[in-house]
Amino acid sequence: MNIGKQFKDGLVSQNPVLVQLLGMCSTMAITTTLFNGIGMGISVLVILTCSNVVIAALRKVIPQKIRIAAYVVVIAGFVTMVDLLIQAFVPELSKSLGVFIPLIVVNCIILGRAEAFASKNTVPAAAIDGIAQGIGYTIVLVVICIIRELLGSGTFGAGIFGVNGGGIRIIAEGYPALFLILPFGGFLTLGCLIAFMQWTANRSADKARKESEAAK
Amino acid sequence: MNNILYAILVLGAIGAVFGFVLAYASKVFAVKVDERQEEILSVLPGANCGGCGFPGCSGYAAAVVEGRAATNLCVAGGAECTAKISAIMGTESGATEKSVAFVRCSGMKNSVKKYDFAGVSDCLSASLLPGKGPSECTYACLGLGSCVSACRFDAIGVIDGVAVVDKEKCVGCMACAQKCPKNLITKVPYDAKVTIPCFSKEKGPVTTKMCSVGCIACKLCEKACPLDAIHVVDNLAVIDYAKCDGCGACAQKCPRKIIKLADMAAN
Amino acid sequence: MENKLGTVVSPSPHLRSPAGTRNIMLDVIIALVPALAASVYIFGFRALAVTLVSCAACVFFEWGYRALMKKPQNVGDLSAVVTGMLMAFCLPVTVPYWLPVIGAFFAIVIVKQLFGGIGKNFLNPALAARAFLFSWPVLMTKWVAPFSYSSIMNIFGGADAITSATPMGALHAGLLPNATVAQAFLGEIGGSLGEVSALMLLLGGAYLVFHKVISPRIPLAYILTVAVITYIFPKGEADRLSWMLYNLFCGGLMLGAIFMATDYTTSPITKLGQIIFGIGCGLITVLIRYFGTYPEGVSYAILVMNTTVWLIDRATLPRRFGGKPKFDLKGGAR
Amino acid sequence: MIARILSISLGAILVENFILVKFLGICPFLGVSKKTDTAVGMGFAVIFVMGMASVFCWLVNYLLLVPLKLQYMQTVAYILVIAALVQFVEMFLQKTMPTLYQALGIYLPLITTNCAVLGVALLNTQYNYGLIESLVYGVMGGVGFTVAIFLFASVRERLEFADLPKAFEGFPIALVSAGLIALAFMGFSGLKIW
Amino acid sequence: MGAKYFGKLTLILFLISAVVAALLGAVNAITESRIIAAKREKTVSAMKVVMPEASSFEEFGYKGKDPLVAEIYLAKGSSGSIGYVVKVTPTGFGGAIDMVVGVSSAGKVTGVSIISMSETPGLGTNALKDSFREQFVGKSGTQAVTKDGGKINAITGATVTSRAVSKGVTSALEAVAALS
Amino acid sequence: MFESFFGDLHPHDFKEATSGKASRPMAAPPYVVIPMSLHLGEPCSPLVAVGDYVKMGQKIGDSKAPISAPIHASVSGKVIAVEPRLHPNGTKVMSVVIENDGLDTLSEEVVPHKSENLTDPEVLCRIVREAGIVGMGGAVFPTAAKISSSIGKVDTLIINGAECEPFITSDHRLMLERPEELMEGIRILKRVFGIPFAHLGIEKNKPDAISLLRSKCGADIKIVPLKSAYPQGAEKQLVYSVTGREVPPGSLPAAVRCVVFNVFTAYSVYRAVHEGMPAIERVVTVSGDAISNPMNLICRIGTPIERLVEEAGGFRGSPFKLLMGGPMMGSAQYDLSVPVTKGTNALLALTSRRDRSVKEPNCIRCGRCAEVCPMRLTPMYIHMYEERDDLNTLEKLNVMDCVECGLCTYICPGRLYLTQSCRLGKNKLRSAKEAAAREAAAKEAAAKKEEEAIKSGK
Ligand SMILES: Cc1cc2nc3c(=O)[nH]c(=O)nc-3n(C[C@H](O)[C@H](O)[C@H](O)COP(=O)(O)O)c2cc1C
Ligand SMILES: Cc1cc2nc3c(=O)[nH]c(=O)nc-3n(C[C@H](O)[C@H](O)[C@H](O)COP(=O)(O)O)c2cc1C
Ligand SMILES: Cc1cc2nc3c(=O)[nH]c(=O)nc-3n(C[C@H](O)[C@H](O)[C@H](O)COP(=O)(O)O)c2cc1C
Ligand SMILES: Cc1cc2nc3c(=O)[nH]c(=O)nc-3n(C[C@H](O)[C@H](O)[C@H](O)CO)c2cc1C
Ligand code: SF4
Ligand code: SF4
Ligand code: SF4
Ligand code: SF4
Ligand code: FES
Repeated sequence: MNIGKQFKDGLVSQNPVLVQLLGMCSTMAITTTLFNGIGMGISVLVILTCSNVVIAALRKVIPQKIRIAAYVVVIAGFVTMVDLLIQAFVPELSKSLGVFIPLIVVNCIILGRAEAFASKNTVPAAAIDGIAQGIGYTIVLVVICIIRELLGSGTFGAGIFGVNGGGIRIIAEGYPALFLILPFGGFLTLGCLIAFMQWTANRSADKARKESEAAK
Repeated sequence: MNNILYAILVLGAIGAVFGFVLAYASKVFAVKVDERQEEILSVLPGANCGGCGFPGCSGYAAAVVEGRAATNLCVAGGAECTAKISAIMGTESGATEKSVAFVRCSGMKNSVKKYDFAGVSDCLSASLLPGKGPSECTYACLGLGSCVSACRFDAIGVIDGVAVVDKEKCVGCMACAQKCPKNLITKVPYDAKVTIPCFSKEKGPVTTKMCSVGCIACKLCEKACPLDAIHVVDNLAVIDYAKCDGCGACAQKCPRKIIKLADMAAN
Repeated sequence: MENKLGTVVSPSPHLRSPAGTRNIMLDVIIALVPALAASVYIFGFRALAVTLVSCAACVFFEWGYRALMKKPQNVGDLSAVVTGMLMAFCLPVTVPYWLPVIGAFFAIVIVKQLFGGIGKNFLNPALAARAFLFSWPVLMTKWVAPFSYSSIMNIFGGADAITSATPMGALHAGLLPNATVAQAFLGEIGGSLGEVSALMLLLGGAYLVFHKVISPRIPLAYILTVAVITYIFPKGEADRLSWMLYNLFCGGLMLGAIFMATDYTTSPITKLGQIIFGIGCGLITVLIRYFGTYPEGVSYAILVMNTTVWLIDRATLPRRFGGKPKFDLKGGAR
Repeated sequence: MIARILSISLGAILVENFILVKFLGICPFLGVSKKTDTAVGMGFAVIFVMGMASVFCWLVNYLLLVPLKLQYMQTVAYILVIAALVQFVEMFLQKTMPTLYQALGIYLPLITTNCAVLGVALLNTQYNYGLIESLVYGVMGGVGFTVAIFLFASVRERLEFADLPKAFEGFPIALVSAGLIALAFMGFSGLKIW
Repeated sequence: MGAKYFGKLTLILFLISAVVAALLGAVNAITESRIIAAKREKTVSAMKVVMPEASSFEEFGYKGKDPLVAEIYLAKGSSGSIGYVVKVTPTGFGGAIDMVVGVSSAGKVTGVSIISMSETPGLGTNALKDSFREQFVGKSGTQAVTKDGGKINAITGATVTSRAVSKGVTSALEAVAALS
Repeated sequence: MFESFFGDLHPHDFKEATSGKASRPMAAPPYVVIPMSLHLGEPCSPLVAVGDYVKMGQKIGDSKAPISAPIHASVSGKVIAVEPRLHPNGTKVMSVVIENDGLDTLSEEVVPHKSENLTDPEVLCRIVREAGIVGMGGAVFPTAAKISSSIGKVDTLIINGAECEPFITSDHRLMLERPEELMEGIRILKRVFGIPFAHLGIEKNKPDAISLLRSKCGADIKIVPLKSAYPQGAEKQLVYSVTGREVPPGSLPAAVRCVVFNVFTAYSVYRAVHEGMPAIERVVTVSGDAISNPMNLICRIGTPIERLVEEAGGFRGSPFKLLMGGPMMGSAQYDLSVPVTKGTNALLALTSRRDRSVKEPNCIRCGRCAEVCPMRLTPMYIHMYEERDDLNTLEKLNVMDCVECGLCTYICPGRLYLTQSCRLGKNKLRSAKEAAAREAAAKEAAAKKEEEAIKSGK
């Protein structure tokens, strides 16, 4: 087991959003405020880790044919628990994430990791995988949220701080590009983010190649 | 507490029912599938993300087994996954001797130019022009790089008007050769020590007029070779790599100095 | 060594028609001038200023993007100027000058050049930019009455003129506007900068058709569809004919049908396809005007139909010469 | 009733399109849209499953969960129903109707983890739809998905000829295009006929 | 692979489901009351905003036909009933708007508060602002935006939302009027 | 020079430079180069050797292949070389070079066919074949082969006097200067096919030819004025304009019971029958803005084109392109030594002023190419899919139908090389098909071998 590599995978090389392109719906639908992003990110992190652990623990018991059904029940169980807890203790978050909390069940990241990793690895490894992937997810979510909230609403951290939880206003009202918090903006922001990532990857690959050629 | 009991009963019942149904279905509707498909499915991430362009992991697995898809399409699984799939499909390149592409021309800069041309920058297109292209030698490389765009490994480039293969990068897929309208690109062993970059089948005097580095079919090389590895066929010297040991006798004798030795070419 | 003749060899044909991309774009610009003149007459010089800013920004971004990406320059084809003019034409005259600049960035960089530039984009850049500029709905819906805004000072002044209702707002509510049909036709109404004078737009359209820059198929199919539906189903208590006429002359229908639905890159190339495209635009326009939240549907109708162009073209490839009719009763589809 | 059905349909297809407005089912939308033929296949499979899921989940909800006051278990129950249903249908088709399976079945596994399916079940409950309404909403939501993915696939086919910056090749340009299509579809927002 | 296989699959899925259900039941038992309380708290605090003098609210059956009206509460002050609070759900730009309207015994609006809305942020959500909502205080009768000939100044660029809120207030006033 | 409005189907025709001038017979050159391939099909083998003396009209090359036509000496004199020489198609072709003795001694073979039964198709076919007549409209398909393959299958005889390509007026001049002979040639063809009357299609931009021929023709030849629209003279389009019948893709006009001959072909038939003269001469339009004195020249087959340029006063300015044939379908030349062939209807020299190609062609999807394509193809899609080697789609786009008329390229404002894309597409599709056929044959052969091996093993 290589914790470093697992984290690197989760954060960069196998990042669930930017590289594996999983869990697109919530990534685009709810990333309109930092508050949403952090809430969603943490929820997914918790659920992913818990379900990874349970599935890894049960991996020898569950027969192939009812694998999906079984995983789904486990995941859905955790999702519902988190949902109920959020409803009870952070009702504002529940309000703004709406149907996307129960939809974490079908967030491809969770089932994907269950199938790809947890069902083949030990409990501790699965736990670390869950945390690494969850953090990778959360970070990307937060980045998208910050961009969209800033350019779309002109604020930072609405719902977390500021007067009446209105966030810190950075762009005066009437000037932000409203559409960035609409579906259109979700697609556009994520598209540009992935393009940016590919660009940096290409550039570093180019650099590496040039260096190796120069070395020759 | 009743509430929890109901919950257990209801969800448990649903679970049990579906467990039974699925067990039943899996028996009644069992269909034989290629074992490799199952195997591939098991190494795929199972994310069903569709990134491969196929409907889900099993769709992709089936496509690979049926030979409809390459082994490296899974975005989520990455290189690791590709390696495993290749292993299952047994497509790893065997230990055959490596061969690379080689362009049999030293280029238009050495040969007489007939005319300037305008139009699509594409070798096939130019080869369809009157006179089969702007070079006096109708066998010459057109240098428009149709082969270059065919290469997926960035292994071939046009330098000074003639296509040149970088044999370190070349994997010998010969995609470039298919594109060359002049059929200039051929396979040579990776460690070929002697090469002849000419493809002119014109008679000697004609070639002499057209090109300063063309084979004139004088047969001096043929006579010089101690191993009977070089022959002039159709007015063109051709090396038999099975016999050639790279002694370079032919190159020394060639009056036009067109036979290239590997260590010379490196300079 | 060169041959003695020194002629150039190229595949046939060896003649090219005089009309290159630049001439065509120049013709479109010429065709847009009457509408621009009308706009300056109706809304004052600010209309001209907005248009110039928009064009300049489009040209700048077109040039800048290609320079930055080290691609061959082709600002010379003037298509960016057309985009700039058309984008300005669907903004209210009151917009602050930074708005068309943002619009130009969106139109040229994101909608057009990102996909490879002229001929490659799948959405109409000017319209997509207009749709995007509704990110600032307040600025995008500040309308002024005709002739209320004609002092030369307004070029620099802010947009403080009184907001006024546009005829589209009235039509949206099922009422007839309080301008006469003639006023609507000539352009003495409120609305976006370049859309108000149906007469001038039709003049421009006639010029384009006469010069064979556009074929009349799309505009006719589009306008006729709207005319027929609005005539058959008038809204409110309006009488059919005037309801239809207001629907044709108010709002962006003429501008959209003549100059935007006909954009080469984002409309079908087959004859049948162009007719289908025009009818589709007409249907969606009326759908949005009648039942949507927005009073005007032209821009969205064209954008939605833009996304179907590839499908339409593929489904309506012309019957090959000497080929069987596409649908003959015996043979079925070809 | 007919007006109601029409209004639900219009809403699900144009106004509140599952993909372009509601953001449900994006993964298959992005994944299976490289070719129009596969996109349509996927679309039909989604229509089918969304319709089935709507009905079955409605039954489970109103016959089991509501009487026993177990609504909080909706998510778990629904997803279990959907997962099992999809798997069952897949096996069933593969055995009994291989041709249909070739056309539809191969898309099915992808659908279990599709937000649109669970989403439609949850939304049916949230909107208090009756059985028929649920069915209509499910099927029409699927039609909306199909329309979106079909248009998107055709745009992506055209994109094959575009001249893109290297960094935008692949998913980024697909996302930008999807965004632009969503922008075009904003024209339908709030459309109300019936 | 026979009965045993069936039994195994059935049992395992049953067990997993049952365990999950049990856990869920437990979590639900813990959170249920809090969730209800949280929801109620939100409504009550909104009601407090629109009718600050009231000390308690009593559910009051609504028998009218107006679909916009969801619930009516009788507001009780120190000296008995001082008016009503009406929960209305008009439809705005992005869907239903949940709001409460306080109506004094005299049939005048004492306040308007929005519990939840899904309007466009930065546009429709401006209806949450005091400056907009306070326009209704003290009004009675039919409310409409100036564009439609009323007295309410619509939020710029969000006429639809403004209309919806006005309609909600009107419905609330009518519902109360129908009570007495 | 005034050019027509763009978007017009009819390129400005530039014909006025030569249409009003009488054709000028040109003195035979000091030597002629006669390639052994002056027709579509198998090349001929030379029948003479270096040093032989040949007479004018003597057969010097022939082939046994069914699709071929014999070749005759166009001057009298000594054969000075039999070797590959540059042909206008850009390859080296076996040619007979004759030094002209200036006497034009007629061969004994050249005698009028008076006595023979001229309505017998077989007789006529023989005469036409022996005279080496090929399609003079440009396709150079052996006319005898065309006649014998169409006999009995056609009910409409169409004579092609459209001459739709810009600049060219050689057919036009022929019609004005040799109307009687032309009519007689048409009548011979008509009789052979047993058709009561023939159609002669002429573009309306030649009103003088139309009225002259109208006044001369009897009831048996119908003059059909045609819209001046390129490519009105293309076989399928002509058949459609005259009869309203569409020739199905991949078929010849005989499929719709029509047969088409160029006017010069008909005239050549007349000469072969009534004078016994084989095809050794033709009218060539020498024109273009880089030619000092544009004119029509009657010249011998085998005359090097440099003589034609000289005859027309030499170049004016520097020629940018030298074309054999019209500007739409002709091929660019790079060497003045190539000879006039049987299909050479024009020699054009253009200056760069008319070159409107650009460095970076870019399709703007204007759809004009599809609008003008006479075969109703979509050249812009063909271009796109050709670039990506998508042969399946190319086939669906019917690329094989393209007649390479060049109109799409002419009209394209983005300046794409669309016709070239079609050519490439056709080329690729053809080679793919050939490869597939070869593979299939190889497979079959292998299977057979295996079978045999099994059999013999048993
Ligand atoms: C998306 C959208 C597009 C619009 N397009 C136009 C338009 O093209 N022409 C126009 O005159 N008004 C247009 N309007 C502006 C409306 O007509 C504006 O809201 C107007 O003030 C409505 O009239 P009312 O105030 O009487 O409702 C548009 C508004 C929106 C939201
Ligand atoms: C992206 C977008 C979001 C919108 N959101 C709202 C909204 O939340 N509330 C609203 O009343 N109108 C909304 N509108 C509608 C327009 O602003 C509409 O034109 C306006 O309500 C009527 O124009 P007016 O206010 O100028 O009369 C939105 C428009 C767009 C383009
Ligand atoms: C695009 C195109 C244009 C043509 N234009 C003419 C023309 O103007 N005159 C002509 O006689 N033949 C023209 N032809 C050749 C005819 O199609 C046909 O080959 C000829 O008329 C047959 O007569 P022939 O065999 O006697 O030459 C053209 C062909 C093509 C493909
Ligand atoms: C007839 C015609 C109409 C055009 N309409 C538009 C238009 O509506 N919007 C636009 O951005 N460009 C327009 N253009 C310019 C140009 O074609 C456009 O920028 C392309 O879409 C770029 O690929 C038009 C050009 C022509 C010739
Ligand atoms: S195409 Fe293949 S064979 Fe040719 S150079 Fe590239 S790698 Fe080598
Ligand atoms: S090798 Fe062939 S394909 Fe490559 S540039 Fe030369 S001619 Fe073109
Ligand atoms: S060259 Fe071919 S594709 Fe182009 S117009 Fe002519 S027939 Fe059509
Ligand atoms: S290829 Fe040329 S003529 Fe055809 S659509 Fe493109 S720009 Fe227009
Ligand atoms: S996250 Fe919604 S379909 Fe994948």
